[in-house]
Amino acid sequence: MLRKLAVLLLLSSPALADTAEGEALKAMSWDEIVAEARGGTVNWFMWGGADNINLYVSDYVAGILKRDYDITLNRVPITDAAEIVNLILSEKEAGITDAGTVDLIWINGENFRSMKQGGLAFCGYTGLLPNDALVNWDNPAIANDFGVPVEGCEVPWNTVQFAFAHDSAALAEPPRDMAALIAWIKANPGRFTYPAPPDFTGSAFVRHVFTHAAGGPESLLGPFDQATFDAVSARTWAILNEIEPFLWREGATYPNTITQLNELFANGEVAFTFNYDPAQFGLAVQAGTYPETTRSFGLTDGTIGNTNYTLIPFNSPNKAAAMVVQNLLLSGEAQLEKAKTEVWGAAPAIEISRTSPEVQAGFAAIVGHPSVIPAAELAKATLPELQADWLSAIEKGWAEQVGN
Amino acid sequence: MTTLTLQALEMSYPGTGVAAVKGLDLVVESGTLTALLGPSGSGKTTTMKLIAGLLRADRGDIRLGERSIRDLPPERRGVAMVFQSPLLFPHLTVAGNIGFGLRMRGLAPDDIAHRVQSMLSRVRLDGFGPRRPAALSGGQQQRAALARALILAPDLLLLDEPLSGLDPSLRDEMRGLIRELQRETGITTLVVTHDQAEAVTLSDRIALLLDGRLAQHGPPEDFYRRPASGTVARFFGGVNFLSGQVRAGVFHGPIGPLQLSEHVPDGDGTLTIRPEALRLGPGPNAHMAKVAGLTFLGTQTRVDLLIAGTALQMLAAPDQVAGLRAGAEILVSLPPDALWLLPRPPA
Amino acid sequence: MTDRHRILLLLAPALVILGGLFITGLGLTLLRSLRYFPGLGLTDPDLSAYRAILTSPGFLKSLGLSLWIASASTLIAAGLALAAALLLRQTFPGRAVISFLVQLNLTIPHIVGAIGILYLFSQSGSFARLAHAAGLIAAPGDFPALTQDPYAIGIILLYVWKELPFITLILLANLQSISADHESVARSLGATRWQAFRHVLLPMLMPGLAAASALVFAFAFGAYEVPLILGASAPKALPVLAWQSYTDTDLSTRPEAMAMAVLIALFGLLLLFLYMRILRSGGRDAP
Amino acid sequence: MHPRLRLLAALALAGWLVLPFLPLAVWSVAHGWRFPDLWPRALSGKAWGYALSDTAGVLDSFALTVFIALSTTVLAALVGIPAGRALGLYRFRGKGLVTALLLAPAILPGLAIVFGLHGIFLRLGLVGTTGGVILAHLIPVLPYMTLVMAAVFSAFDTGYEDQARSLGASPAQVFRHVTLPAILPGLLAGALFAFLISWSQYLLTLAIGGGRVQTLPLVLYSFAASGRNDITGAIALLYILPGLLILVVTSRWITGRSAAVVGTLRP
Repeated sequence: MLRKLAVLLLLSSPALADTAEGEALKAMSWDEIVAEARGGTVNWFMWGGADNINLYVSDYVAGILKRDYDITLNRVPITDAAEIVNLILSEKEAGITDAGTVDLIWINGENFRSMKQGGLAFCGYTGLLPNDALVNWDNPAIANDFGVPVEGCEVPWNTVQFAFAHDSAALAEPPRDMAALIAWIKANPGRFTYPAPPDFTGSAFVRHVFTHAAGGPESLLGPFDQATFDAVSARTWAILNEIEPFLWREGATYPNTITQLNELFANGEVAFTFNYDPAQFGLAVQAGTYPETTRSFGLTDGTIGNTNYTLIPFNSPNKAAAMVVQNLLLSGEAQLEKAKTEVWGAAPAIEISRTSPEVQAGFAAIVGHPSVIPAAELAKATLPELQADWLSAIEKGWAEQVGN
Repeated sequence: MTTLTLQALEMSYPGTGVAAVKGLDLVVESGTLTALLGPSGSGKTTTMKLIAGLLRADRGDIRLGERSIRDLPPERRGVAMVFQSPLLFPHLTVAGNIGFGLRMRGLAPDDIAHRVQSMLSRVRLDGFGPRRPAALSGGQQQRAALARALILAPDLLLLDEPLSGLDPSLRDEMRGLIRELQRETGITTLVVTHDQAEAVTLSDRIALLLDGRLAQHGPPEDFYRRPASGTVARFFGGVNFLSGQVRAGVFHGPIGPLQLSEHVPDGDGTLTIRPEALRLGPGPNAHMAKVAGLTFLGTQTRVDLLIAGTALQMLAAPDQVAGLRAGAEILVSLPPDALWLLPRPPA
Repeated sequence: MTDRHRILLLLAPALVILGGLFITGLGLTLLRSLRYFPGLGLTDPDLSAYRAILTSPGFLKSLGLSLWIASASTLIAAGLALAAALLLRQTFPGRAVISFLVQLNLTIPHIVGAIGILYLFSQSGSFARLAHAAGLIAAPGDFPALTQDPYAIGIILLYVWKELPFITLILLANLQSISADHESVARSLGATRWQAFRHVLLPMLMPGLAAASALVFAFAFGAYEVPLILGASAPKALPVLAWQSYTDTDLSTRPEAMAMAVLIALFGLLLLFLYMRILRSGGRDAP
Repeated sequence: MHPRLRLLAALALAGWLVLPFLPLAVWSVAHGWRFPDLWPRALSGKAWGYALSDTAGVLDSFALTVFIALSTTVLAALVGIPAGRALGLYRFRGKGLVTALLLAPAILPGLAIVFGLHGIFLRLGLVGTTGGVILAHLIPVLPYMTLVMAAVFSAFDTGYEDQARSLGASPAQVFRHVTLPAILPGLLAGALFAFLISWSQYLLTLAIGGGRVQTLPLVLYSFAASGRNDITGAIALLYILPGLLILVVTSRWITGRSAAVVGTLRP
């Protein structure tokens, strides 16, 4: 009875363009793949908290897909990619190998590691995308996602680098390196805090302290090393516990999410916020959330940069169409569009020098938002992202030693 | 023992602008069982709630004995009320219900239990104490409600239509119980009813309320024999009214002269006679009447008469009028002591 | 067709849907909480997931927090609802407006109310700003932490806001069926206004109040989105903790999530049992 | 109660009920509203423009949420009317157990069953489908519909149906012309609550919809969680609109007796 009912309900849902068979696709030419993709629907699960980004995807990207490829792009807003990783995991566990819910995810870091390790990603196809030629796979920051080799399992979308923001009207000259920041925190009680890991951004802040405690990133590169971790983490927890009494609410509690920290910053409760994507500062000023006088900065001892990607799950029933979406996202025109300040201000994941002269001219003509530190400026001091195993250890250690 | 006095009592419901009680004066003698009788809308329930303190009077005074209770809260008036439906508290046992008022006064539980026990037997509910009200019959519930009020030995007991919710067979029993308990305790009791038969059989005195005013107050017989007005007479089933003049102790009306038994001053007036007071055959004030119709009512037969063109009604025992047919001419007498000249309204 | 067949036929669709989905869902949760998970190669049921959560301070703190949220919300909401129902029973100008607002509240999803409460009571919210304007505080941090706070004040405020009207409506419906004369009788039997309320009206309202409170308690104990928005980072309300364990990318925490769900279900069944008892004992005056 | 005290209490109650809507309404038109400003720096229609735009997907979510709630209500009525009839008109062995089973999903938190339900629906291929979400919503909705209909039928005299049959009406005609009009007020009250319960589901939709069935509460939370208070305010107001409309049209069904009939409605 139940099964019958289920079948009935299924029949009423729109027919799926079945291109679930990934291996068959890999044997095709790009033109054949595009032909397969026509009429398909792509369910793209992505963080949905910024109206500008949503509109870029739903207006610009979806518009081209519909017009040129007859592909329907269904943007599915989510708050936490981990839940989607879990969903795909559940699907795999339930034996759903060709009728998954998800066709594309905006992802990186630990979630990518989980997808790759769990065999949940569709891999080995990226070379088929014509615009793959624009990607500099020789750049280790692109070829590795938090130290995990990408290996054709995802396609870069944006490059970002961690930056801090302050209100120049309230604080003219912010501290410029980690030591100065720690000193500033102690001198200005209650004016600083960071989101509790495992919040994505809060965790990134702790990694900056961790790198600072290690005296630089050199000893932390490569696979996880327990002895190094024990030594460095002890110093890290000492620093974090030392500043705890000088934090917001005297460190008795931490914000849950970066959103809460942003809220504290917007209302002048703390002096700094930070983000992995400095373009967010400009978007927040445009939305009226942050004051116009918001400015952003990096640290002279460097901030962590990384890349975020789009990924096709192994059980996506619309892989061909999802590949077409990925190819479009990589195009010089699409990367230029989202780099525009009023659209998003996101830094490109492709080599601009490999794009057409018009696109190059377009990139050259972009005037940055005054609140967003130019990527080139930040790039002067870059720290590599640690491998995902370090991340897990740091987050676990923080919960036990600092956030208890 | 306590006399209840209502003085120029007035009350109108907010927003209606119409007075429900219009300057009511009434003295209920101590120790009597008085029926407050009236048709629906006459203001009797309002009057009772005013006495109980559930409504506030606009004007006038309410006194129990010498003390004015007009402005006292209900619980300090010494007035207990039994409502039309038993309204036993469903969350309490029968004993809990009966002991409720004593508990509110803070009596010791032992004392309450003792008094409740004796009260239960007085209303013939022995053994029903631990039960829930829902397990009782309608009559038993009404008795429990009566016991709940009586146990407080109030200065004044108010009963709102105590018989109307009961089956005819239970009414006699309840009526008897009320009379008996009232006589035993001597509590001044006011029974509100719309049923004149109930008022007559139950009470020592009747206060008839019409349109928010006291129409007549006295022993039940008076309402039959000496109604204060045509309306009172009609309320008690009076049907025969004759208009005319009184001259030297004789009433001159449409059916001819009628000798009166009492001296009445000369002047215009309306005469009434109960239908059951008319007699067949010769006697004082005898007149020829034509039988217009006969209706068998069971224990009585109604005879519609025409005397000199004027319709009169007579009630007679069925065998008395057994041979009578419509159209027959008979002799009917109107005994002088049954004739009552309605009081003339003050000019 | 006999009555028995007719009854069976009438009930069949509801029993198939609720039985099929609800019981099977509950059963599956139970199996997995016992670590019976053939998909992951777990075929020997054991109680280790229960041992793990019952010995973990995080779980016990969350359980305690959820119990605290449910108890405090229910008590405060029930008390205020009783007052509101007694108020709305009277006639006064503007009563219709308030009755409308009470009903309106019933239609508002919890998540909307939770966001409204957040904007009102957060440290940079409306009240904090009023306090600043009144010169009571200098900075948001001076305002007491009423949302995302360890005592779950924000969550309780939301439930008081949302469930007060719910209980009020149930009480008003009950009041309609309770004759006002019961109070009059009590007054005429010598009960003061307070005694009439305490010994007559309140006991008669009690079954309805208890039934509504049980529903509110169950909801406040098991709701997810309200503590998600208004709760502190630690400890988390039990449903939030369970959902996070369930959606953890580490599948090995799933049996623990399932075990939490089973404990929540057991608690719900206990409340259901109490609720049915209240309904039965309340007789005709119960809702 | 003293009239002035009563007025004060009434004002406090009304204020408390209205209060949470005020910041939502102001935020929806605010551009830049930071501590300690009591009023936004500037007013803007941007949030509303976004929420009401064709491509933002908010309106699609709105329509989807209405569709799911209406479908759930209709299904619940189709299943709940017969079940309510059985419970309201007959006494039978095991009635207590059946009632408990029908009542359980209303009392047990959604979280208690959502994991197991997720597992079942995954296997049935229902996760991520609108049909799956509707089926899942039936679980919390059906108890209310059934219990309301049981209360309605317990006050219904089947003599009317017998009378109609004896006057030559077919069973279908009897239902259409006799039974339905008699149960209609209760049915509408039940339908109203069924709609609202489905309308406000969050966790079940999140789990069974797999994120792909984006109902309004999910969109709302996604903006609330990213700190866009202006858009959150606009969507929140959109979200309460249908309830408000339904209430204005049907308030007489929620009040008084029908609330007593519903009795076990969801907090």
